[in-house]
Amino acid sequence: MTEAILLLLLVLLAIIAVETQILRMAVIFLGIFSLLLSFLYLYYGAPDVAIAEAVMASGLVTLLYLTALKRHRVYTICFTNEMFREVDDRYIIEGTRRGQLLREIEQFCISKELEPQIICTPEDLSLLLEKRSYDLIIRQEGDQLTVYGNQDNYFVDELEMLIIMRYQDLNCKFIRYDEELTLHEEAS
Amino acid sequence: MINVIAGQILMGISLVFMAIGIYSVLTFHDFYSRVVITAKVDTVGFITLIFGAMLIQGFSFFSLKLLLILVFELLTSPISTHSIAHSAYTSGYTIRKEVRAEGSGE
Amino acid sequence: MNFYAVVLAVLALLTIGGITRVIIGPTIWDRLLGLNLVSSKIIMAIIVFALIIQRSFLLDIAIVYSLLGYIGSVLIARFIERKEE
Amino acid sequence: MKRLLHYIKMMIVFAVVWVILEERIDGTTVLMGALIGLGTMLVTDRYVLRGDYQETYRLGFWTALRYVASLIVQIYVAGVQAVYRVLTRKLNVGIVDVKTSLTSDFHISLLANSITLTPGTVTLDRKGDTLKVIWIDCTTTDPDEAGPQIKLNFESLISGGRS
Repeated sequence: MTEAILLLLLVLLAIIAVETQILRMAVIFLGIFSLLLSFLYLYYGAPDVAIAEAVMASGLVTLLYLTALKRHRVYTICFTNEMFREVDDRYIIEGTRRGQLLREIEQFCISKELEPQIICTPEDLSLLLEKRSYDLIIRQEGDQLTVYGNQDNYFVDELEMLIIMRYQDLNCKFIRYDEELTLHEEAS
Repeated sequence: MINVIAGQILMGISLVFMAIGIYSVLTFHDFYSRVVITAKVDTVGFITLIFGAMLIQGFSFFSLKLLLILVFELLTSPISTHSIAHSAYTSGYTIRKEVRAEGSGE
Repeated sequence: MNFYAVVLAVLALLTIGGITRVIIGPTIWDRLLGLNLVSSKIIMAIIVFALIIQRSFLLDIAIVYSLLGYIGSVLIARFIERKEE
Repeated sequence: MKRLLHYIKMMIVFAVVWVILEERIDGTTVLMGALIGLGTMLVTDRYVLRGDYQETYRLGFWTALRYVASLIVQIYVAGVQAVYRVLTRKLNVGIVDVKTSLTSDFHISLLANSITLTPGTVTLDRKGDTLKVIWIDCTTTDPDEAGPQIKLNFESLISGGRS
């Protein structure tokens, strides 16, 4: 029973770790994979292999992968919705699933070898702008979607092109801001 | 004989605690409440299971090693919980608007 | 069926629950929480397995995991956090 | 002199841990453990923790014992309360500031550790002597009111041994 469950989980985790596109999640899946693998080694009567797997999996391999991932810059996208007052799972799932836009930006980041990270928060726009730790802020009010991008950012031109080309007929605007937090609305 | 039965009862209790922890992780709707609940329930389950195993085993090197594991776990488990919660907090995961607004207003 | 075998099976079932949270978790911190849960479950499974076959050297692996297991989650947590400048 | 005393104390601890790991108790094993402990401490003093750290990380033996006993009792109370909250689904999660009167870093981190382990709270962040805490039953956001309910008696327990 135990053996069957753990072996099935092992296969499942291996497939997920290969298939996922966000690399930091793959590191977590691999961590769990090697935990289960280590227990199975123990179960089949090889404690020496299990202890080696334990040391390597939790210490060495995680460190190695994370050091390798440092070459990928993290692209932080902040999603805020005026209607919700609390953050919970429903907010995050609906917010990220409903918007085709977020999907596309994520795909764009992956194609540029950036690591997309989406953060959902219910806070006001001015607070978010002051924090300066987000590369892109997406704000939803009813049907209106507004994208705020930092002017100094390298990818902001291409993103603007993408959004204007794809979403011209929808209620979607792209606004740049600069160091002094003044907003430049695109005239064209 | 009586200590074996008592130890097995303790192990059963710890399984119940951990099952409740997993249930809460699967059904709660927001990250912070999940963190708070699991950190507690999991530690309780761990301690109870180790006490049960020590009762079954009696006084020997086996139970001394179990005590060593218990000490290490008590030291390291809150660190990992705290670092996960801290990472979520500094990255900007907030729960509610009102609490934050009150804090900045005062 | 032996009592300890039942305990091991229940631990494996609980591991399934933890891994479910890891797979569906909407944010990356949920996944890390799941990793934490699964790692403590595996330590307990090692202890129960050592009780079954009555070998105390298996506990060394549990000690190594309880000392090193948290390093993995702390490393990943430090890596993904985004500081306010 | 003080340093020598500290070395001897730590060597006893290391020898006990070594005996437990080796699963054999005789003269050779104890001596081996003490020697390895001494070597570890010398290397640590030389390369890792320079300076007098003995004063910083001091915690009396009886204080530690009382602290751990109280901690385990509180962990069980916390577990039962958490189970009650899960089953009735009464949750009101919020973030509170807590001020502490402890001064040294080591004691503050011990306090944060025990806050994380005890009823319904997880430490988030620390700035100076202010700890940010997630509280599962957030009835008040005032630091003075929330403090005693969150810290329990750990503050006096931790600082008690030092006087």
